[in-house]
Amino acid sequence: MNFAFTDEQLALGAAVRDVLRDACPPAALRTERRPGWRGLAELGFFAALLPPEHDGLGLGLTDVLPALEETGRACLPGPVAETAVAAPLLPKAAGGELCVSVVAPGQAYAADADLADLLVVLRPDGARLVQAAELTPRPGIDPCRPLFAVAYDAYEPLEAPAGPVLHRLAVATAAQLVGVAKELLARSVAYARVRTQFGAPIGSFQAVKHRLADVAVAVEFAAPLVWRAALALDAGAPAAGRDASAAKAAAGEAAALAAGSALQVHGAVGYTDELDLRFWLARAWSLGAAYGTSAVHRERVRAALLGGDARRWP
Amino acid sequence: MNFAFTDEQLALGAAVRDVLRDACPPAALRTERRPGWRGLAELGFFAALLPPEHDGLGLGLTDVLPALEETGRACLPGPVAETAVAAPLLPKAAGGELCVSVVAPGQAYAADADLADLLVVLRPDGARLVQAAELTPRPGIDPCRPLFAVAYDAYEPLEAPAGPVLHRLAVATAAQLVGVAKELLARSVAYARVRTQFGAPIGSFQAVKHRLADVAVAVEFAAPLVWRAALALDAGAPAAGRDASAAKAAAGEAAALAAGSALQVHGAVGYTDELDLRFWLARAWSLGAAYGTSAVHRERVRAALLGGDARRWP
Amino acid sequence: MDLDFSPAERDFRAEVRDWLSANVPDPPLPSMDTAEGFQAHRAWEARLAAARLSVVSWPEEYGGRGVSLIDWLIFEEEYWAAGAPARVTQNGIFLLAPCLLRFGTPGQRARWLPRMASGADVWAQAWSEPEAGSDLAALTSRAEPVPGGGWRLYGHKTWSSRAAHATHGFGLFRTSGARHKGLTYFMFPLDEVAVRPVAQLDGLPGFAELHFDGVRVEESMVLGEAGQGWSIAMATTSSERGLTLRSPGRFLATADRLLALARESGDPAAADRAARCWTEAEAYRLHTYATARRIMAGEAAGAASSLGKIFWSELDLRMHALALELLGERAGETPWLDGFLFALAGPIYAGTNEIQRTIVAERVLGLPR
Amino acid sequence: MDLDFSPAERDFRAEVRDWLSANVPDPPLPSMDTAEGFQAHRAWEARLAAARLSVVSWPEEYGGRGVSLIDWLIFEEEYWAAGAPARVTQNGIFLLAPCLLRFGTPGQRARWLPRMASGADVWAQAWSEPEAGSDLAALTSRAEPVPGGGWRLYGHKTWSSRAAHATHGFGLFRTSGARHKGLTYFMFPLDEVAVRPVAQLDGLPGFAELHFDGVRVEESMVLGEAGQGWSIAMATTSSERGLTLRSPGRFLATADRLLALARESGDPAAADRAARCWTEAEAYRLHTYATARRIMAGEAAGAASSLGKIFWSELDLRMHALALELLGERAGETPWLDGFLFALAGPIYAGTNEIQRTIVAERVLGLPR
Repeated sequence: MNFAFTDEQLALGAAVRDVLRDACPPAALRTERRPGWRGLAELGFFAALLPPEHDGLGLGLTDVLPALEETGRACLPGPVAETAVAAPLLPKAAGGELCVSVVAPGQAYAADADLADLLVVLRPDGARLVQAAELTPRPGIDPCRPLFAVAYDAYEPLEAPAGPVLHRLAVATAAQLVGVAKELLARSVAYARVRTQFGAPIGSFQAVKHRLADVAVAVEFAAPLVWRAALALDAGAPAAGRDASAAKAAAGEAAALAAGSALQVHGAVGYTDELDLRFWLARAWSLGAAYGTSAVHRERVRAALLGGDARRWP
Repeated sequence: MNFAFTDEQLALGAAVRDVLRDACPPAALRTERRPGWRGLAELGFFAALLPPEHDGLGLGLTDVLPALEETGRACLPGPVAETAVAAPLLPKAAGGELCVSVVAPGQAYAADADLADLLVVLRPDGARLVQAAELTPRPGIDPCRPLFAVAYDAYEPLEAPAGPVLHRLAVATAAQLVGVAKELLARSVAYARVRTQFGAPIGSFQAVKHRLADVAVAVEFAAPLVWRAALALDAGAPAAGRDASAAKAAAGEAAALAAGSALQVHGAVGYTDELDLRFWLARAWSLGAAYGTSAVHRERVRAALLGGDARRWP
Repeated sequence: MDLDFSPAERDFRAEVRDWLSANVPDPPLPSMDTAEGFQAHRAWEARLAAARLSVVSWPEEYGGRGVSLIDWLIFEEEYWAAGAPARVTQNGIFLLAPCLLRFGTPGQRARWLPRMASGADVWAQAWSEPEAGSDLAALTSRAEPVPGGGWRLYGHKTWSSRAAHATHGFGLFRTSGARHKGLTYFMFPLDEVAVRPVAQLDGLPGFAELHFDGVRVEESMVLGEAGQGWSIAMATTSSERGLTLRSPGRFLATADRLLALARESGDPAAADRAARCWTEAEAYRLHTYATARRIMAGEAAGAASSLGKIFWSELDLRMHALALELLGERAGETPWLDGFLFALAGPIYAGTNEIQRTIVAERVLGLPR
Repeated sequence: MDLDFSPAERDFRAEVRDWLSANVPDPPLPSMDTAEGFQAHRAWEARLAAARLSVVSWPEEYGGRGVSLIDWLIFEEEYWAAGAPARVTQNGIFLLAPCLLRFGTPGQRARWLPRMASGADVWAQAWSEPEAGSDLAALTSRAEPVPGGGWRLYGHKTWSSRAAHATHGFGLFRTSGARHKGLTYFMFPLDEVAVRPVAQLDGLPGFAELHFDGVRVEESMVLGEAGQGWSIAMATTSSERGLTLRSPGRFLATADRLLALARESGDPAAADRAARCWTEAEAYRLHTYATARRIMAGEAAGAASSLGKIFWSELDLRMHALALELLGERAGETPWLDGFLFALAGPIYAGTNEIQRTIVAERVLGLPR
């Protein structure tokens, strides 16, 4: 029992952070679609989940959690989790090299599909690989994560069952949401230290302090659910799907709380294009909706627990 | 449209307040079972809902709302709402003269049944009048509102259908809960003004201010739901049962919030027999559970609204 | 105590409902923060005004019908239930007009109110400055008297809603050093002000920055007297927080739509949240009937209006957040996404909810400062 | 990162589970706040101690097994899952003992720890005074040195849990005027202290007032040095807020019972609330595994333990409030009512949650004082 990231896991996260600090500064969010992707590919990040014999790092989902969290902190655009998680599904050469977007069951649209070389379509009866599709832009909340309706004729069936892929995508997205929430909190704290009203920094007022403390609590206790879900998926634990839903719901709610609080602390300026804050706000909401909103995942947890599956893992 | 109490309605409330200020001070809660009842009977309060030809005041439930709220503010013990609401059901001479306790459907116990001259048992198939019953004390949360299991052999069927009586009892209890919540808030404010920590009255700290402001908001917006429910019941409006449930749930939650906040503001002392506060805390919880908890009433509102009855009255 | 509408009130409701059902634009107008949408909304205001429905509670001489607050609430219920357009004139009719009616000269009222009622003039508010948000009295924009009459305005206002397209603005400017008593309430045409539109979360310029570099205004553009600005503005924000800015009708309509969405979803926990919101919208409606009655009886709304501001703004946000949870990635195809972005600002504008809670605690409950 | 229990950890869990299933009293013991229940709980502690299960993480010489924090968490999970009695020794073993182990002399440890482990001594905490609750450093109870050695204690402590029946107490007394540095940590026998039991909401004396009128204590009853009391007590409250006072096992057991209750009720909205609570209890368990690992690696829990205090105390209250809503007037026949009354105190004791949020904001997040 060592429920703490190893040095290697942390080192991958730190390497991703270093790449993104240089290659994905906030200014890049206004001009680029995939800043930093080249650097992450060079680190092997997108092939991390591939086995070594397929030129991958042979890692589990757990191993890349700190790295995924860093992509959330940096607000890295593009189908990051999709490309990393889908890699093991793809034909040998494609995994880790090609950009992938995903259409999930019950999800109408594929994010960043216009950037994707391949689409993975998850259906209850299995996964499909789509090479060419007609894309129709659909309105969304996140300017850096555009949505597309997808129509296609030809597809290749994939052997992987759709369920586990979807759970892994939900948990990978939850890890990003933890990073988004932490960055929103950090930006709120930074602003509250310098913004002065009534002759004092607003961060010295109890109402602001306690609101941000609540965000800290929410993030602090969402993260271990995400880590556990990844371990459970990697281990094929019995209630891993339920635990994945618990993780996605908690991370989505923590990020939504962090976003609402960030906006409230910043006031009207947080609402505008003047500050970079809006990118993280939009990401909290767009990833919160991706692969099932918190309401959807809460319902799944409830159905499992009420149905009698209240087993704890470990 | 004049959604404000009339002078007469307010005057009855003021008369009740005057009686209880003298006859039901907090000290009486430690020693007496029915302080102030004689004075209220002399005002005609317990016969308020009886028609004049039965020596009553001929009033509607709406007319006695301010008076019921005052009984909550004073934490008046005894089956107050039960006796007032049940009066019109009873044989002519009994209404307004005799003390009544009620067993509601789905409710296991009768409150204050040992004080009651008569028991009204509400069952889905109709109401019953019970003159003699075997009572077994059951543990409860409110020392001034003891609970009893009831067993009886003989009963007299009453003509009144059980449903409307139950709705009226729920709304009368909700009006008391508004009074309990207001008194809890007033006591919290009074304590926060004088209790000093860190060199300042704790009521000067934003955390305490905002918590009590939240209580004020909850009470302020629960009360009109209670008033509307009483008017709807008096008018026989179509969704009156749903509106009664909305009122009971909102008043119960407002009182629970007021109780939790009062305890938090008072700290450990609020938890003890040293302060009178505990009487109002217990009453908030006991009346919150009476005639359906907030969860039960929320479920009824939800069932009605989801079932399609989203009519607004007026 | 009763909740009975009079025959006249029922007739009025029927008239409003009929007119709206025949006139509400379908499809909905484009966003008022686009140039095209702004003109379309202005044209809608003119149609409303032609039916004498744009400002029903104002005196007839200014374009209203002189009806009671209860009638106004009825109008609002019908307006939002019909899915009618958002009011591009709202800053003027709900914030400035109450002050003009109370503190304006007869000349000011005659000059500005009818044009406001018809949408001929569209007013933007200009309260905040970069360093004066919640702490409004810290503002530094100033007005200097011009020999011979009139003033020149200097300074920098921000988060000015509607200013990107509006014709006029109103706000406070400093005419002496005293923190509160040095402020004066000015109206001004926007054509000489440097307006820099500011994009909001939805990419549209719902805000603007206003830069005043000696903008000349006539003496008649001062509302009340020099130095009275703070007290007039507080009367405004009191009405802003009170009845006029966010009538219950808006939230009733939202609650009905939310209930339909929750019913569709089949998720009972979501249904529970929706049913709570629906009940709370009812509570706000009923509470407002009671408040309207008190105001009609001559009482002031006062600090208690802060209770309402807290309640409706957080209800509105909860409703839209739930809708987004139910819609997922389809939210952008519905009006709920724009509604959510708008609702997010509710706890911030018109005095943040932190300020409101402090007002409730100190002025309603009597807790120490 | 892993969540795998070692074979030794699994064996330990099995041993604890087996012992408890054979030994947990049925029916449950009477309340420890009655004289009869107090003795019954003390006897239970002696049985636990005889099985070397009362203080598993302590060194063997004092009655423990010297096992790791992870093993202690396993013990706690099994203990609460088995429905075993509340710990009448908890103020001693969870608050005083960590200080004795860290700051006590070898003589103090040898004298007090084994008797604490076996329930021979039962310790009451004596922090608060009527005018010093959240503001603990404002306390005025004092100790005066006695010529020739030892001290006399004067003053008035209150809200002292367990003191109605306990044998000993511990708390801070002022030995000089300096606000924090004038405080000294004393242990004392309760037999010469005037103890006035104070009834709680349930009518039982869960609290007592302690009046000290020159109570004589030996020099060896000072923990650490004179003037060190504040820093020692803060180490205590840090462990109180951290791992040791409220281990996850307690909340896991509550969450399981709540889930069963919600399942019975058939109310899907209640089921949603229960499922959230169950998940949050899991989150607290997992979070604690991570914290335990950090502490085992030599890191201090520090201000981050305030995050945990806020989380578990509000979760516990939410769980019990929901149970009461589901049980209605039947709550009094179940352990949920007593549990609710106890849970109500969670956001108050061991530093109110207002204090904890301020600690998180200032010391974890770095917001200005």
